Amino acid sequence: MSRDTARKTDTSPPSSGAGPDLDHLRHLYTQMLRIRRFEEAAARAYTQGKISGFLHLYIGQEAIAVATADLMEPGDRVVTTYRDHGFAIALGCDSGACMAELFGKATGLVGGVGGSMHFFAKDKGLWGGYAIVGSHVPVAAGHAFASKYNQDGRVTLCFLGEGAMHIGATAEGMNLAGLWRLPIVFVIENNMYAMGTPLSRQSPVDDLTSRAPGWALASDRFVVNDVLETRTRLAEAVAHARNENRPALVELLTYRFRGHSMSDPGKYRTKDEVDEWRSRDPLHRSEQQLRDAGITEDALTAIDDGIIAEMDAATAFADESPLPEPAHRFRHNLIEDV
Amino acid sequence: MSRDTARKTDTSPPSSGAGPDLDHLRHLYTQMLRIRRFEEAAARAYTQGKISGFLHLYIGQEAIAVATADLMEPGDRVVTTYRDHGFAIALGCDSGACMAELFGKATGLVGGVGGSMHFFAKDKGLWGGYAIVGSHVPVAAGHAFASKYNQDGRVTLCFLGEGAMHIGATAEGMNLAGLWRLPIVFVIENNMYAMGTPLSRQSPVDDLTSRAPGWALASDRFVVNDVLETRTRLAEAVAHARNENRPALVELLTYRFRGHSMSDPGKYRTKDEVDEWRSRDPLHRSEQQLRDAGITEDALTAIDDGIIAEMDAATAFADESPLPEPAHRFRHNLIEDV
Amino acid sequence: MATLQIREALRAAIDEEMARDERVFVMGEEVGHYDGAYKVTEGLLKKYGERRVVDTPIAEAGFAGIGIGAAMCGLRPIIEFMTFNFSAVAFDQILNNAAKLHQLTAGQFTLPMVFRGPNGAAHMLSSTHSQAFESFYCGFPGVKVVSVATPYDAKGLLKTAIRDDNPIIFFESEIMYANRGEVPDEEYLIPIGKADIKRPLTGTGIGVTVITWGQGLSVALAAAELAAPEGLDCEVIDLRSLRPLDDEAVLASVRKTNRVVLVYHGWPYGGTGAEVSDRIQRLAFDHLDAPVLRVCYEDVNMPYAENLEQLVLPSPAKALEAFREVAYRKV
Amino acid sequence: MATLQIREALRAAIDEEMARDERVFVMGEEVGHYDGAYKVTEGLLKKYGERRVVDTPIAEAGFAGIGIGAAMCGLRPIIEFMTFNFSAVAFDQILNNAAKLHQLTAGQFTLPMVFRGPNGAAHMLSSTHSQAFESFYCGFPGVKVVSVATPYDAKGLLKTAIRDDNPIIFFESEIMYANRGEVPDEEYLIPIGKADIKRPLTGTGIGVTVITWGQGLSVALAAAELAAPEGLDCEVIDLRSLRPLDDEAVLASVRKTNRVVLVYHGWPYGGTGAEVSDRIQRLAFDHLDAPVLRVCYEDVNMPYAENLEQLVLPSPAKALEAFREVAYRKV
Ligand SMILES: Cc1ncc(C[n+]2csc(CCOP(=O)(O)OP(=O)(O)O)c2C)c(N)n1
Ligand SMILES: Cc1ncc(C[n+]2csc(CCOP(=O)(O)OP(=O)(O)O)c2C)c(N)n1
Ligand SMILES: [Mg+2]
Ligand SMILES: [Mg+2]
Repeated sequence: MSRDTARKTDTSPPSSGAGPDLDHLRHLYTQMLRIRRFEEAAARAYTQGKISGFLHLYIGQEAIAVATADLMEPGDRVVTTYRDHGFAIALGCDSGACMAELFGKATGLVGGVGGSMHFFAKDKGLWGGYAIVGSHVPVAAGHAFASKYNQDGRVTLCFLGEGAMHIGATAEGMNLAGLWRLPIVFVIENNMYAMGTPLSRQSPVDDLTSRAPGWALASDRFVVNDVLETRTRLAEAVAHARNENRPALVELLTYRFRGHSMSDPGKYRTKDEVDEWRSRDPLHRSEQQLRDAGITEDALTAIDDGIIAEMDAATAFADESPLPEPAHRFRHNLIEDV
Repeated sequence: MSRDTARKTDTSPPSSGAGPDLDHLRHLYTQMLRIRRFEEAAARAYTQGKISGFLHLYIGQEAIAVATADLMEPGDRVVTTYRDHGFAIALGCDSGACMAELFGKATGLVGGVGGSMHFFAKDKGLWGGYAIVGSHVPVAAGHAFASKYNQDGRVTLCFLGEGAMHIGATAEGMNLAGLWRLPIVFVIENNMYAMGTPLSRQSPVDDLTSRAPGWALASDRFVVNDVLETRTRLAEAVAHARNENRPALVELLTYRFRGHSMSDPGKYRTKDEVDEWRSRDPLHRSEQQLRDAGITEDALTAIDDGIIAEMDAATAFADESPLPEPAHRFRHNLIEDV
Repeated sequence: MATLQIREALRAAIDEEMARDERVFVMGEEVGHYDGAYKVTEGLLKKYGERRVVDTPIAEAGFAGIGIGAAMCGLRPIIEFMTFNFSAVAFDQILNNAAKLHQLTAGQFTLPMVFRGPNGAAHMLSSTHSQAFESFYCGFPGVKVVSVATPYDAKGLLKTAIRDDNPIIFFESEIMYANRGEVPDEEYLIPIGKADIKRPLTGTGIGVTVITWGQGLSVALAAAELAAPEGLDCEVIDLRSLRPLDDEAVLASVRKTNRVVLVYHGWPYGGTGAEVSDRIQRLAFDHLDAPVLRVCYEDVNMPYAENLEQLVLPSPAKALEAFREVAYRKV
Repeated sequence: MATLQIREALRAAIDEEMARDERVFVMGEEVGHYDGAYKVTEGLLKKYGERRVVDTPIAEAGFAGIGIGAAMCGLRPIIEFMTFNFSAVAFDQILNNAAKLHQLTAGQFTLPMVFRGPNGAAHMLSSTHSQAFESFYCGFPGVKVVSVATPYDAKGLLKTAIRDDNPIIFFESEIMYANRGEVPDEEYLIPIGKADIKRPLTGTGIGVTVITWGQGLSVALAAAELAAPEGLDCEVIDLRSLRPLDDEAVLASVRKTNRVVLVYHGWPYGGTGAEVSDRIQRLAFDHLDAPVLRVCYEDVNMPYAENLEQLVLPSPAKALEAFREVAYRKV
């Protein structure tokens, strides 16, 4: 499988010349499209019965993962929820290994033991994929605690759904981060719904950053329309966390185009609402920006063709990969004493 | 035992004439002093080995319980922590039954099964005495939920230490109360320390009402110097909760003059700090107000003598009371099926 | 008699009890507008409105606690955990409030409430979503614990649970919600504390007492089918009530068969399985011809991969192996 | 050899390991400026500073989670629960993160950490503060569980626990912190997974295997003293490691005595006690002359009143009664 998984390691903001800008935008667009196509391939495989359990797609929210991967410095960490494929792809995980994980295969990101909700790739900066809502927030604060302990200059980015803002672990983790000024940025991916529950039935406030002052967190809040803007504003929060020990709470207004998981018909949203958000799809906006900057239709098609080929290959790889060894169910439950 | 346990049931604010004001103030003072003397008697009994386990005294914070009991309407509820004796006395629980509970006697408020941390007197409006920090906050919200469900017009007052503001259950309970506009007032008794930990090591913010907006709670915050002022301002919050379904978070700045519990030498506070707060003792302020209003020293002495006699009687009652029946350890673990 | 799915039988129980008693309400994530994550509460919001079918944010400790407080006020909450895995964040509320407050208040308050939802592994949900919680909750004095495996039991026991004045932990299963079975049209209640023989002894062959509950039942019954041709005559007892346990039903069978195998979903260390085994060795010591054996999860965190999950779960083949072993027919 | 209190032995273990390994730190409520609620960590803040002795707000899920995250980064946290009762609010963190992440990440992350603190009833702390948590935590695949009853074991096992790369649940007891015993001056480690015979058989009389741990030890030893004049010869085995269990040590004793009584602090339903009993009936079926008996808490929430509490707790007299029963000396 040959594919573009190269992660941009230049973390300086994009320069203003048209050339580099275009390259940068093309990279971000490509990464977003890779996530989109990965998710679509996963959805197909799920429908074909090749994937089971829960499958939560990231379609519509790709700009967030891509912006994040783009701004991270080496050693920075992403900690997120069960809706984790997008971060894996954006962070440069092999799409074949990701797909194989969904298929429960030995070649999967974690050997088929975790499935969709538990992607981990330590060396890529993906510190997981957690499935108990809110439970990863203190853990991520712990990563930031270690950074402070070790004075290693790393920042932890902890993503959570708006639905996770009302559970205890989240409040505890955020208070501790504020108290100890940990180098962490909490990013709410507010896609307006927790399963079928709209924010209005989760919380008495619309603006979740209204909770930031109570924990002495810096805050920011904006709609994710544009991947570059998202990158810039997240990068600011990350810089404060890194350089000034100023933890932050950033609320991103976004939307998932599909149901909560594959089993959710999504009847709780109107077609109009979904269409409205789809019409603002950040992926399409980037595409348009590329067009505006002069990229040809052929070039766009070539990008997509390459990605589709990559995802086909990923699916084939997953399909052909072996099941985990039976004995591996006993692996890693404990580290054997030496 | 003859004693003044009569609870003021007139819940209208004190009238402006000097007569009623004086009566009211005398009543509040008497109640505060009863708590003080009860706690002192309990401390003595603890030292004598007649009480065991944890004993958390309320000395210094009495004005809060007394103001609360004074403003409550019939059917309103108090839900509080393990620092619960003051509320019991203020709400009109028999001081003998309270002391007997501390002694682990059959005649105790809950038959000797709960001890100091678990005073309950449903009919007096004391809905408990909870010992896991923060754990009572959702429970209290549940009481308020039931009031809303039943449209019974009752308000629940939930008291918590400032130390309980950083634990998950508290955040969840407060968010749900704000979301569902439950008739509840959360009152933080911010006595500056959670055991030996000052607020500055618990939270990055000084003003805990900075958390109220994030849960859409109304808020108020003041130093408890004066029992009448405390009554007035708490009553306002309660009225909003009752009449406008506006839950509130009220932070009261107060101080416990003793250690966290009997086993705490309190070395983490300076003598100056303790003295400073003792000099502002709301109990003494009320005493002075009574003097200013013309009450005689004899009258003051008579009040105290009466109370001391009451507490002596309470202690004797507790001492002489029988232990619980051995078989009662099996009681109430389950309700037997009918 | 109607043929209902377990989810429908549960729904009927809730519906009837809500109709019967204004104090009964349902609370949990997605129970209302979404009609229930697993559709147990489908249609109830429409019928009873938002006052009595209450959607919550993701805040299990919060709404478990609200249920406890409401129960103290005389309401009769049914608290749905989307799955019992999520009750882990409400553990303190159940342990320290629900299970204790009746005793701690010397009976001043009662807690007539049900915590219910699916329990145990479903299919490829990986380790955090595949756990059986009876091992924990059965340990608490102050609660009753029920686990249902048929539509008939589901309806009859849930109705009883809702009417019981104690806090009840009520276990269901995602993978069994669609199972069908006959349910009487007229009202009936099943007492908590009574086991049920789901397959009686035929009297031919070597008798084996097979004790099971919840998702274990279908495994046990399938294993009993496999065992019959080998001359192993299984009496399959569905405990249904895990706390209190129906010692008498268990012992009566053991006295007949002198051999016991437990088949259930859950980890092996401790818990309900070990408790039953311990009681049998203690109360029927002289009746045992072989050690009590247990067929349950392997002692590992549940892996996602289908082949690994299947190996970790109890299976008819593993149960048969255990039947042979207690009958000293081991090959 | 120095004579130390258990709290001092624990402190020495922490101190030595902190001195030895910069990655080790202590976190919990009142561990620093207050010098520890029960003074286990006394003096450590002064010696190591706020970076490595970290006072927390009351937020057990929060700081347990922080410990987990820090461990994933290669630090070696010692998380103190003021008492294990308060770990109930961190149950999910231990169950779903600490016990699972090594497996769930296919070994990418290890969790070298210790959760420690006092466990079980102390004296008149009433029901929410008198609970034994091994019944719950021993059920988790993915952790090791240790319970110590002497200064020697406390130091040697805590040092091993801190060096172990797995998450360890480490149980102590308020009422035993002041117990004294000899502790070698030179460094030593005690392996996790090995039981210890705290009183050997004398070889005269009817042998009884007495299995215990934690606070149960003093009860068991006192009961053994009472039993000796009656010709009941007790071998008292302190399990020390509750997960993994030292089956071999237990079975070796049972094969000699053919009689077993467990004496421990904790509720009777399920848990460690039932697990040990089940293993014995299964692995030593032919060696048992009497059912395995258990002397533990009565199956109720702990009452505050001293007389009731004493009745609920295991006592030497109750243990003696059980010894007589397994020896068929019951009066
Ligand atoms: C403690 C807990 N409760 C319930 C669930 C079930 N659950 C999984 S995802 C989810 C909705 C989460 O919504 P949100 O946080 O907004 O994230 P999104 O799925 O929208 O990305 C729920 C209720 C869970 N995993 N954990
Ligand atoms: C969850 C939990 N953790 C720890 C404790 C131990 N503890 C009891 S009281 C207390 C301090 C509480 O301080 P605060 O809330 O300020 O109330 P105060 O005692 O000052 O009235 C602590 C740590 C507990 N009871 N529950
Ligand atoms: Mg969402
Ligand atoms: Mg305080």
